[in-house]
Formats: sequence, structure tokens, C-alpha cells
Amino acid sequence: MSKRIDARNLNVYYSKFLAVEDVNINIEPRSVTAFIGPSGCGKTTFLRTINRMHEVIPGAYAEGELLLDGDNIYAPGVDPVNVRAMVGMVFQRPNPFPTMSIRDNILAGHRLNGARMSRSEADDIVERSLRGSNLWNEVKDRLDRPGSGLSGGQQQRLCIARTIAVSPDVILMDEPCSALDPISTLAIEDLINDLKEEYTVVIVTHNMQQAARVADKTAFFNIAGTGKPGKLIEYDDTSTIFSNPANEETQNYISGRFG
Amino acid sequence: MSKRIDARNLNVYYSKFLAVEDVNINIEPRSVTAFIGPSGCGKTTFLRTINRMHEVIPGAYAEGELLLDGDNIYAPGVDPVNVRAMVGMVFQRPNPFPTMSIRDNILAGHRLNGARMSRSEADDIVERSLRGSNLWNEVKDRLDRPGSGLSGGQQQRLCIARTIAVSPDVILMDEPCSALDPISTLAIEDLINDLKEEYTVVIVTHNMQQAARVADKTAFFNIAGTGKPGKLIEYDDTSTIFSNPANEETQNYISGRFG
Amino acid sequence: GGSNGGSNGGGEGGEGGDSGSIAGTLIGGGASSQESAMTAWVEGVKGEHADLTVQYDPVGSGSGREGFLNGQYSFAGSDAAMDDDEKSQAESICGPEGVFHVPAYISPVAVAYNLPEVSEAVKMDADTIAKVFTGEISKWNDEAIASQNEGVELPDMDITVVHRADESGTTENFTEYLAAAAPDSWTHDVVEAWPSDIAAESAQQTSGVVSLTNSTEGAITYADASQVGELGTVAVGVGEEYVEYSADAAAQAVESAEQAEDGSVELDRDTEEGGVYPIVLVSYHIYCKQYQDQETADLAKAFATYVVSEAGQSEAEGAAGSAPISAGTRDAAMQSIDAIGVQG
Amino acid sequence: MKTTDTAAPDPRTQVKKKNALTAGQKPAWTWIAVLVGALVLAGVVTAVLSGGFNWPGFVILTGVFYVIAMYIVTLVVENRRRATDGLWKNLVWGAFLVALLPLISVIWTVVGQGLPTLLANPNMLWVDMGGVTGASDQATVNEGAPLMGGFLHGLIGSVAITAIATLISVPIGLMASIYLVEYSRGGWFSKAITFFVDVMTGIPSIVAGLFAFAAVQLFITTFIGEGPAQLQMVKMGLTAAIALSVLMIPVVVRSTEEMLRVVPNELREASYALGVRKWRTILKVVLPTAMSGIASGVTLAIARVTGETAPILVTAGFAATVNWNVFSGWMTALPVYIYRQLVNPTAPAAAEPSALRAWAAALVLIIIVMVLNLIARIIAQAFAPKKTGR
Amino acid sequence: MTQTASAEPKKGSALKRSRGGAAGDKVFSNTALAAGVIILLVLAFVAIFLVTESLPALWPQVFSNQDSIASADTFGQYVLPLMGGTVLASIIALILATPVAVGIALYISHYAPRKIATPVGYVIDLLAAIPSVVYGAWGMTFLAASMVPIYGWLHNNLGFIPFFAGDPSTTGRTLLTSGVVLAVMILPIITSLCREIFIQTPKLHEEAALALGATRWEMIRMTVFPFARAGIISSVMLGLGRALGETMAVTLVLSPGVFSLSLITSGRNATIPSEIALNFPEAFGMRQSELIAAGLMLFIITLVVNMIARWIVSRHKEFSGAN
Ligand SMILES: Nc1ncnc2c1ncn2[C@@H]1O[C@H](COP(=O)(O)OP(=O)(O)OP(=O)(O)O)[C@@H](O)[C@H]1O
Ligand SMILES: Nc1ncnc2c1ncn2[C@@H]1O[C@H](COP(=O)(O)OP(=O)(O)OP(=O)(O)O)[C@@H](O)[C@H]1O
Ligand SMILES: [Mg+2]
Ligand SMILES: [Mg+2]
Repeated sequence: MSKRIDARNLNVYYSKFLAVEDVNINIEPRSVTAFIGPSGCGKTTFLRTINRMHEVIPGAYAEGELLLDGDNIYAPGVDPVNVRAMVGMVFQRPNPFPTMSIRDNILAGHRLNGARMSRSEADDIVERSLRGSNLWNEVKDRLDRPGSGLSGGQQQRLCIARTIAVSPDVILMDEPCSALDPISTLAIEDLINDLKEEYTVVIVTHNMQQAARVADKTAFFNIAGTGKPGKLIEYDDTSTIFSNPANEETQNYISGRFG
Repeated sequence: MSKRIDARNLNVYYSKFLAVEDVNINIEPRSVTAFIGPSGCGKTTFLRTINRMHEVIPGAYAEGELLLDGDNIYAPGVDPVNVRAMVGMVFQRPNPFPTMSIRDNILAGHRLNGARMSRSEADDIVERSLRGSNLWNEVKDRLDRPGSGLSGGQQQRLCIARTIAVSPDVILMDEPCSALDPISTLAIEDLINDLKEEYTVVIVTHNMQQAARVADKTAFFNIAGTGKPGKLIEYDDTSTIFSNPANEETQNYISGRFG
Repeated sequence: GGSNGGSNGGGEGGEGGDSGSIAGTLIGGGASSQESAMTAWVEGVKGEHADLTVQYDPVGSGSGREGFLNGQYSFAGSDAAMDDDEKSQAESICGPEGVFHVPAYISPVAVAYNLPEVSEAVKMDADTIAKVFTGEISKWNDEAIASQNEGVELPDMDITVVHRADESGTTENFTEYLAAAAPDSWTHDVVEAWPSDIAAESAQQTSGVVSLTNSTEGAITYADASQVGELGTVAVGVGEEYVEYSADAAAQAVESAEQAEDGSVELDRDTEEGGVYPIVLVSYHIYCKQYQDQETADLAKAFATYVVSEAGQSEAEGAAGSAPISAGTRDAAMQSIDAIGVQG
Repeated sequence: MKTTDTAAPDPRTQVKKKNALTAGQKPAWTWIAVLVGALVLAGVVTAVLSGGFNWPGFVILTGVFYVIAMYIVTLVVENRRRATDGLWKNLVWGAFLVALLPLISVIWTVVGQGLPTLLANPNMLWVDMGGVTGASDQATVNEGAPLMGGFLHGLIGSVAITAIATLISVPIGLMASIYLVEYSRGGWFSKAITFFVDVMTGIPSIVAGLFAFAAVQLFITTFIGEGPAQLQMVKMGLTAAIALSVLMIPVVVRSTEEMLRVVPNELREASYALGVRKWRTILKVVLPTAMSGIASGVTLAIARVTGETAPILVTAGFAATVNWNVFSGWMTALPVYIYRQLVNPTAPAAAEPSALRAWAAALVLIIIVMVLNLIARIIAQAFAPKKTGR
Repeated sequence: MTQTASAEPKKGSALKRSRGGAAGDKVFSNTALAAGVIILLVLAFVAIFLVTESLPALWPQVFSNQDSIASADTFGQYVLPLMGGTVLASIIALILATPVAVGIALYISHYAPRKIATPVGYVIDLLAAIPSVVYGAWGMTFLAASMVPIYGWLHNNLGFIPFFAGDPSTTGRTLLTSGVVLAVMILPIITSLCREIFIQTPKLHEEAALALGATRWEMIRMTVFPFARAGIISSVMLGLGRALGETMAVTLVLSPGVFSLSLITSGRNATIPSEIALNFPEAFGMRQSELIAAGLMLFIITLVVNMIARWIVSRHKEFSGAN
């Protein structure tokens, strides 16, 4: 399954601070969309409104509409838990559960919700997810060791595996590769390519080459200055954004030397 | 000031697990050295042995010699505190002190020495360090707010600022740019170029273009498989490593698609 | 105390006392001074009425009386008799007939001291005792003491006064004695809690003061005689002679005392009668004259009868070291006990 | 392969004879010298001050002199920072040693007094005080008859009352702290709870007992009846458990609250992002992460109340025999037993058997709480975050 | 940009369909709320109980038709010395215990070798396991006697300080001894909470400090203490609560008397809980009200102390860890 995402006049706040202003964007199902932009422009903030993780921060809230296949996830009565089950998320910093083994980390999405499953089903999910995130070979012999004993990169891949294990409709990734080496990055990028066959993928990245490689569409956010809200400046096909952006700000950002 | 680093037959352990085996390397003063290699190969581990941060982990220790301008930092009687004051470090994950304001974070290292300084001296240091890490403009109006209220990228730059504020002899950086946007990355790379005029800089990176851009020499680490120790495979001028590596493993790693 | 009701309930109760048919649990509470005697009675009464279980809560006299007054306890143990106020309150539980006291536990209060070098009993009259305990006399070889103890080698040592830190009947009895027998020297009231303006060492409960005295040379205290153990005890001046405490001398004090209608006794503290030991703690059992139900009445009557009986008193003497009540006191008590009945 | 086999040592990287990094450090034997100095000085000072040799003074003075002298030596030879660091290290070690003193002393007292009795009379553990009077104790003292009586009733009472109190207060305390940390958004209600929990920590234990008694009495008189028979039901194990709960809850809330607060938010977010419901996140992620702290908080709370005497005495009465029923009849808990045996011996004239029983009971009480503690630790260990990563 | 019509979720939208366990959330949060309410209720009842029972002593003219209370002319006269004694004893306990407790907590979390840390932690917890009666008995039989020479010394050398003025006790049953016993009793409480919190200090921050060249102590000052601030204060408050409310140990160890600053004289000072415990059994009527009113005062002391503590903690809220 896969879902379309439409944001309409979305304003995102931290208490009184307007962090992201008036975002309107349509994200197609079965596509990869990349968010790029300078640090602090609100990419993470906006990404977190897509699965209502934003409101977990005390005082934070969003105004406007965010439609998931036409259903406003900010409509009254919507259960954020349902939204989050449909919209998975990988964070900027790897955050495996320290009390759980690698195996249990992967199964967390199922187990924590009280799902019962046979040993072999569980093994299946674990292996599939770990292979998907290119971690299987490294950890297959220590599935029962704690997840926090892994290197930074390994931990991040574990978190990706944990997210895809619950097969959401949309997968949000906040700089998933910033802690990864090229080999794993490559694997994740391949994985993202595979995922878009079935899922809607949104990825925040600082690496414009990565955006160019994996994204169908790219959204450029910018910020006018500190204390000002971030804005969606331009949203278009990736090739257009990188070769022929309509907006001067985008042009400037893209043409800077970058890594 | 700047110091030469020589590792001799250095083996690094986590309790009984040999993580990095038999490293021999000479790092020249006033140069930038990049460590590259796949995830889990021990780059971070080895980097942390250079300022004796490795032994902070319970059970972790290193064997062999690591000479700083000819002085073995693992000689008996050496106080790790002295070593760390000479060898600064920026971590993979940003870690500003959450209980301190931005300003105090930067001055933390100075305050340790009990150095009394005038308000204006302190302001000088804060501004210089923050400009150096390209954060000044973003935070100059909120120097007294807690450091933890910044975005991931801002936090990382804050940590870099904190490290360069104490002007160590050697600066170790563990993927300092992995959480940064291109603009900040650029600034940090420029900074590294400036720093090498005076300091010895060692940087771990997954971004080979970055290594190519900033490093004079590059060391490639690899690992034969899980549970096996990481090894230094090849160490040479950056141009040699990227254009004409002597070792097949390096060749393979370099020529993979990478980002 | 007020008594204006008929007494037909009492007559019935008289026949209910045959042994064997008494079964049930009787709950009481109050003075902790009686605790060890009570343990003995609780066990002993089983010998006569195997199914009579008595439980006693050593919560203290005040709490015991209060618990009795609001119905938690079927009988109370108390170091002090009920005052008029309490007696009238008791009518809500016991009916218009009210309560009566049985002086069930008599314990001489010894004035005990720790002077290992002095082998014979130190003699003191009431005045001296009062002065020692108020701190006016602070040396063992003070002239006032030495003059009464010709030929005894008294050490040149500070006197450490040890008193009860908690409120207690023992303190009340002791101060009552001092106030009556040495009114000039004891200017404080008769109190349950030692006057706080006399700064001295103190400890909780009898065992506390005794062990503190035991570990402090030159200390003097007052305590239930049964617990003083190895300590020396003062021979108290009564009239012309000096009387050491003894069970007989204590029982004698109660025997010769005036007994009120409700069974409580008014000890004659400044008696000059020979062979009477004047510092005596009388602890009462307080019962209803009429209980609300027959069962409780039967249980109470059976237990009370056993307690005052010769067997009961000697059991307590053996276990707790108390002084058995005299035959006269027993007879007086039995009259009231036999009259226990049910509220009509 | 250029550098990996740089076997020929480069003359420039030769290890220097003198390591610049260790320059200016005090020699390794400094502490021995300082210690000897401190020992001598302390010996002299104690001898002069107290006119003779006394051990405690000597040991304390040695410690003080050692710490001060090490500070000064490091300050002079090295620098202020090293000196400060060393000073605090010594002080922390000192704190540890100082704390051991009372601990050893208390344990020594209890074990020394309790263990021999317990070993000689193991039957104390499975008999109560039924049938034991002052006479039997006097026989023990005077005629060497075997020591009668035991504290089974106290053991059962303590375990039953504490268990019920734990059952009441741990869920309430835990849930309340979960409310405070996870649900409340800092409104007046949560402020009120935090505040009043703090206030509850200061309720004197006897007041808690009186309160529980009054509350149960009120309940019984309103719902069951007011006759003497009903009033005599008020004193029971349950009433004592309620009193203890009043004392336990604030300890549980406060310690749990602290532990929950330090669980990093990223873990909660990770779980929410997986579509896990909040309550499951709390149960399965937050609580296990904080488990070791919670367990030690709960153990502390239990330990605190198992030692309470006054509130149990006013709420559960005083029994000499075993009662298994917490809902009816009087019960005695071990501390009450210990206390009464100590202050009001069964045989006033022969207090020693009572004291022996009391100390044996104290030893058993400590062992029980110790075992509890151990169990809590094992539970905590099973859940504790596996701390190996960074 | 907009082409999808409905902004409201369609009927039967997956978003509103309850995914298993929605009820669980409700139940759980309401249970949590209920727990909070129960605590407030219990406390309200305790307060009502205390107030109603102590009214006769607080306003004897109004509520008991008496001119004065039983043991003094006014309630203030009676209770103020007791409050003074209670606070004095608790302060002594805190002053003695807090540094040592924090020291041991640090010892366990940051100084001791791992092999020693765990058993030491366990052994310290053991201290908490010892019932207060036993502490009382220990204080009475062992500690009091061994304090006597110390009191003599303090008096001779520091007698000019009011705390050490007055005749030194010959039995050691003084407020200072009680304070020491209380200190030993609250030590494990403070230690074990602090230890748990110290251990939670993020490794990242500790390493940041070390990497700046901080010594161990400096690292602790930079990261551990700020992180644990609120926790330390909390645990100290918990210890203080215990010290203020401790009954049996003080009762067994102290020879009470009138209030006095001298800590080394017997027959001086008393604490509210031990005053209650000593006198409650024999108390009746007005006396009983007085004692409960004294309990109420203790309640108020705790209230004030905790208000101050909360205020201190909240001043630095935004700079505290976890985020
Ligand atoms: N918890 C928070 N409370 C208040 N303000 C916040 C919070 N988190 C972020 N901000 C602010 O919101 C703005 C957007 O932050 P955000 O983290 O979304 O940036 P970003 O685009 O993800 O940056 P980066 O690329 O560095 O991760 C920034 O100004 C930041 O300081
Ligand atoms: N605290 C630890 N305890 C035990 N093993 C560890 C620990 N930290 C890392 N390791 C192991 O040591 C090896 C090297 O890890 P290290 O973190 O140095 O890798 P890395 O090269 O920095 O990887 P990455 O690029 O992902 O950061 C890995 O196998 C890792 O699992
Ligand atoms: Mg971000
Ligand atoms: Mg690494």
C-alpha cells in the first residue's frame, strides 16, 4: 500500500515560535521525495508533522490540514497512533531501545503493540528487515545481544530495519544516511528505490547527490534568518530543481559547493 | 602548536574483543588526515585511542604505543587528562552540555583551567569560535539560551566551536559533518583547512569526496567480517589512495558507487 | 460516679459464671505496665476456661481508657482511675450503671541507684528524695544524704537523675508521693510526664530507665520494683523508720488505703504507719458494670474472677514480680465482679 | 602497502628517554610517603591531645592528615586542578569509608546479638509467643531451661502487612508518577500532586497510623455498624497496611518520578513512531528503561515501612499468636515484637530472654529486607538497559 | 495545488478506525489520573483528620471551653520549642548525611572499580533495610556511649559556640546523637536515589567533558551534578522527610527536655514525632489534641521545606537534561 500526502496551509509551531510557515505540497504515492535546505530551516520539523510526531514535544502543535489519501490527519477525532502506524519514521540520530536485544528491537513495532506471532514468523520478519537494511550479515550471529552495542552506523541501520518491519504506508526518513558509510548508504539508497515500488518515501537529506540519485521530486526549504519561520521555497521534479530551478534562492543553494 | 602522532603496534580492545588490530601509522603535524572505511571497521575506536577516550568505556583498553611528538601517551604515569587537553575531539553525535547556555558551552574548556578572563576576552573567544564553526550568525542573539535547543546541525557546530575554543594541538573529528547541511559542511571544511596551518587534524568521514577535498593523507581501514578485528589496510597521500591505491581492497571500496 | 439504675441485670449474670461453658475472645487494652502480668493472666486463664481467649493491647493507659470508652475494648487496663468526666462518658457504652475499677496489679515503685561500691541500701526520707530528683542535691556525699546513712561510705560523685521520658503512671505515682510526703521540696505538680524544666537524663519505659541507670554510675531513678534487677534500692523514710520495698509492704499500702465506691483506691502517701511502703503503683482493670450482651459479660466476669483470684495473682507475681493483692482487697473486688451483668 | 610495514624505526619517532607527558608529576611513591607521614603525625597528635593512645582518634586523624597532605603536595608539585581532582577522589573514598563505620557497627551489633540465639534456637522461626509467660523466662534465666517462644506470628504479620501495603502503594505510586511524567502537561493538578506528595513524606509515622485507624473506623461505623463488636474489628492487618501505604506512597512516587524523568525522550519518540500506543510505550519502553531505579526506589519504600513500629501498634493491635487473616483479628509485626520485647520484657525481672528474642527477630527482619532487595536487583538487572554502546 | 476534495476523513476512514488498544490508552491514562486523585484524597483526609483532631488545642477557647491547653499556656509556647528541636535534629542529620551520601553515590557511579561498585551499592541499601527500632537500640546501647568523650572534647575546645555550650552529657543521649542516628538512617535513602540518577548521566555528555581535558572531578561538576541537580534535591528532601518524621530511633536515643541550642547536653530538646510517640499512649482529651496538633505543625514544616526545594528546582528547569 501507499498513500498520497497533501499539506494545505500548514503552519508548525513550537509554543509561540512559528517554525515552518504555510506549507502547501502534494506528495504522490509510490514516489521518493527529498527535502533539502540549510540547517534549521525546518525540514525535520515539517517531516515530523507528517506522522504527528511533532505534537509529542510539549507545547508544539500544527495548524492547517495534512491529508493522507484525502483524510486530514489533523481532523478532530483522529487517533495519532493510527497515523503513526501508517507513517513510519527513521530519526536523524539512531535510537535503538537500550533494554532490548537486536531481535527485539526489530520486532518492537509488533511486540510492543501486543501482536502475537509464531517463532518462525518472527524470525522471518527479523531476517527480512535486517537484510533490507543491509545489516543482516553483520548481526546475524548476535541477534540476542543488546542493540546499543553496535556502531553508530549499525545502530542507524537497525532503526531502519525496525521501521520497515511494521510495513507502513509511508516512510519518513530524517537524514537516515548521515551516520552511514558508503556501502550502507548505497544499500539504503537501493532499499529506498525498492521501497518506492510499494510505499511513499519522504527523505530529509543534506547530501544533494543523494537527493539527485534517489528522489523523484525534491522540495527546497529555506529560512530568511534566525527567528524567522522556515518556508517551502520550491517543489518540483528533482531534475528540474537541480538543473533549472525556478527560484533564485534555490539556484544559490544548489550551486554552492556541496558535499 | 601542532604535534606528530605515531601509532606503533596498537591493538585496541573492548574487554576481550579485539576491535582494531596492529595499527602502525605516522601522522605529520600541520596536516589533515582522513580515516575512511566501512561501518564497524574501527575508525571511531582507533580515533578515540588517540586521546585516550577509548578507556572511558568500561573494560576497554589499548595495547601498544601511541606517541605524541615522541611521548608515549600510554606510558605508565601519563595522566589522560593532559593528553585530552592536547588532543581535542568532536564526536559523531553532537553533545552540547544541556545544562549550560551556548556561551558557557563554548567557554567550558577554558573555565576548566580556572583561567580568569575578562568579560571581553570571553566574548572574544566565544565569537571567534562560533564564527570559526559558522554558527555565529544563527545564535548571536541567544547566547544565553540552553545549547540543547538547537537543531542537530547547529548542535554539532556548537561542539566544534567548543573544541576549537581551547586551541588544542591535535583535533580529532569523528564524522563532524554527517549532521550538517552543505553550507555548514563547506564552512567546516574551510575551517579544517585553516586549522591545519596550526594543528594536526584527524578526521573520520564516510564522505570520500570530503576526504578528497580536505585531507592531505588518507588511511583506509577495513574489516574481514563480523567479530574480526578492523585493520589499517593502506595509508598514503590522498591523491594516491583515490587515484592509484596499492591495495585491492582499497580499490574495491573506492570504486564502489559512493556518496 | 452516678448510679441510679436498677440492678436486676446483675442477678442474672451471677449464675452465668460456671466454668467450661465460657468461650470467646475478650479484647482489652491499656497500660503497658501490666503487659507482662497480662501475658501471664492470658495464659493462666486458659487453665480454667480453655476456650477463653483474651487479647490485650499495651497501648498505654490513656489510649486504653479512650478505647474502652468508645467501645473498642471490653475492658481497660489503666494506671489511673477514671475521672468523673470519663465515668459519665462511659455510660454510653456501659449503660447508666457505669464502670468499676479492680486494683488488679500492684507494683511497688523502687527508687533505684547505681552505686556498685555501696553494698547496703541507702536511706532517704521523702524530702531528700524530692531534693535529689529536683537537682537540689547533686552529690552522693551531700550532707543531707550522709546524715541519714551513718557508717555508709558514700562516694564523692555527681548524681545523675534518670526519669521516664514518656508519660506514665509510674511517674504520676512517684510525683504524687513526692507532692504528698515532701510538699516543701517538691514544688512541682503531680504529673504523668516529668516536669520539663528539670533537666535530667531520661529514657523510655521502665526497661529504658533501668538500663540507662545500669550503664551510668552514680545514676538514680524510680522504676517498677520488679525490673530494677541488680540495682541498689533506697530505703524510704516512713515516719521514724526506713522501709525497703517488698510485696507485702506494697499490698499493705493498698489494703490500708481508702477505697472509693467505684473500686478505685486513694493511697495514703504520707502515711506514718509502720511496714507500709508508700510508693506503690496501682494499676486497675476497668470493667462495665453492665455489658451490652451476655457473652461479653460472661467473658469479662470469668477473666476478672481469675485475675483477682489467688491463682491469678500468684501467676502474675511469678511472671511479672508484682505484689499479690491482699485478701481484703480481693473480697471487695469480687463483690463488684460477681455483679457484672447485662444492660436491661 | 607502504606504511603498514614501516618496520624500520624512524629516528624522529624514537621514544624519548624522558616522557614529556609525565614531566612535573609527583613520583609514584608519593602517597606512601604521605601516608607514613600522616600516620606518624596522627600518632603524635593523638598521644599529646588525649594523653594516651586511642585508636578511633588515630585513624580519623590519619585520614584527615593524609587527605590534606596529598592535596598540598599535589598542589605544590603539580597543579591546582590535579590537586583538586585528587582531593575529591580522596574525599569520595573517605565518604565511602565513613559510611562503612556505622554500617559495620550496626550489623555487628545485630549479628553479634542475634545470630548466636538464632543458631541455638532455630525453632524461634516457627513458634509464636503462645504459652510463654514471665515464669518461663525466669526459668530460663534461673534454671537454665531452654529459651521459649519465637516470632513466627511477627514474621507472618510483617510479611502479610507489608505485602498488602506494597500491593496498595506500588500501583498507586507508580501510576501517579506515570501520570506526572507522561501525561500531565504541568497543570495545577500535577503541581498539586507533586507538592502534596512532598508533604506526605513528612507525615510522622504515628500520625499515619492514627489516620488509618480513624479512616477504617469511619468506614466501618458508616457501612457496617457502630456496636462494640464492629468497633473491635477496626484493628486488623489491613488497617496497618493502609497506614503503611500512606508512608510508602510518597517514597514510591518520588523515586519513580525521578527515574522516569531521566528516560531519554528519543526512546519514547522511537516507540511512538512505530505506531505504538502511549500506554504500551510506557509499559514496554519507558518502565523497563527506568526499571532498575524504580526497583531500588520500591525496595527503599518497602524497607522503610517494614521497620515501622508505631503505626502498626496503633492499627493492628498486639497479638502473641499467629494470625493469618489480615482482614480480621490482631496482628503483630516484627518491629512491634522487637520493640515490645525490648522495652517491656515478658519477664520484667529477667529481661534477658526477651532481649535475645528481640535481637534474633531484628536479624531476621534485616535478612528478609536484604533478600527482598536482592530480588529487586535481580528483577532490575533483567530489565536494565544493556549499557555497552555510546 | 489542491485537487483532493474532502478535507474531512471519509466515512470509515482508516484514520478513525480504532486500531487495537485504543481503549487501553484511555484506561491507562485514566488509571494514572485516578492514582493521582487518590493521593490527593488521602492527603486531604489526613489533613482534615489532623485539623479536626487538633482544633481543641489550636483554639482551646472556642473548641473545648478551656482557657489554655494542658501542658502550656498557649499552643505556641508548647509547640515552638518542639518544632525547634525537630528542625535542629533534621538539619544535623542533613548536614552530616548529604555530603557523605552524595559522596558514596559518586563513589559507586564514577569512582569505584566496577567489581566493587555493585556490592557496595547493595551494602548501602542494606542500611536502609535496618528497622528504625534497631537503629534506636544501636544508638541507645552503642553510639550514645561512644559519643560521650567526643562531647567532652567538643565542649572543652569549641564550647564558645552555642551548640557546644552547656554541660556535656554523661550518657550521650543528646540531640547530636539523635542527629547522627538520623543521618545514618537517611544516608541510604539519599545514596540510592542519587546513585541511580548519577548513573543515568548521558555518556555523551561525560565524554564531551573528558574530551575537553576535564579531570574526573571536573567532569562530574560539569555534567553529572547539573544533570542530577533536581534529583539530588529530591532525594535530600526524601531524606529530610524521613528525618523529620522519624519516631522510634529518636525516642530511644534522646533524653528530651526544653529547647536549647546546646546539642551536647542531655535533657534538652525534643522532636515532634518522639514527643507524640512518648506521650500518645497515656494522652487523653486535650493532651491528645495537643499531640496531634504538634503533628500538624510537622506537616506544615514539611510543606514549607518542600516549597522551597521545588522553587529551587524549578528555577533551572529549562537547563535540565533528558532532551
Ligand atoms: N524542541 C524545539 N523547541 C523549540 N524550537 C525548536 C525545537 N526543535 C527545533 N527548533 C527550532 O526550529 C527550527 C527548525 O528546526 P529543525 O530541527 O526542523 O531544522 P532542520 O531543518 O531539521 O535542521 P538540521 O538540518 O540541522 O537538522 C530551528 O530554528 C530550531 O532551532
Ligand atoms: N562499546 C562497545 N563495546 C563493544 N564493542 C563495541 C563498542 N563500540 C563499538 N564496538 C564494536 O567495535 C567495532 C568497531 O566499532 P567502531 O564504532 O569503531 O566502528 P566505526 O568504524 O566507527 O563504524 P561507523 O562508521 O559505523 O561509525 C564494531 O564491531 C563495533 O560493533
Ligand atoms: Mg533536522
Ligand atoms: Mg564510528
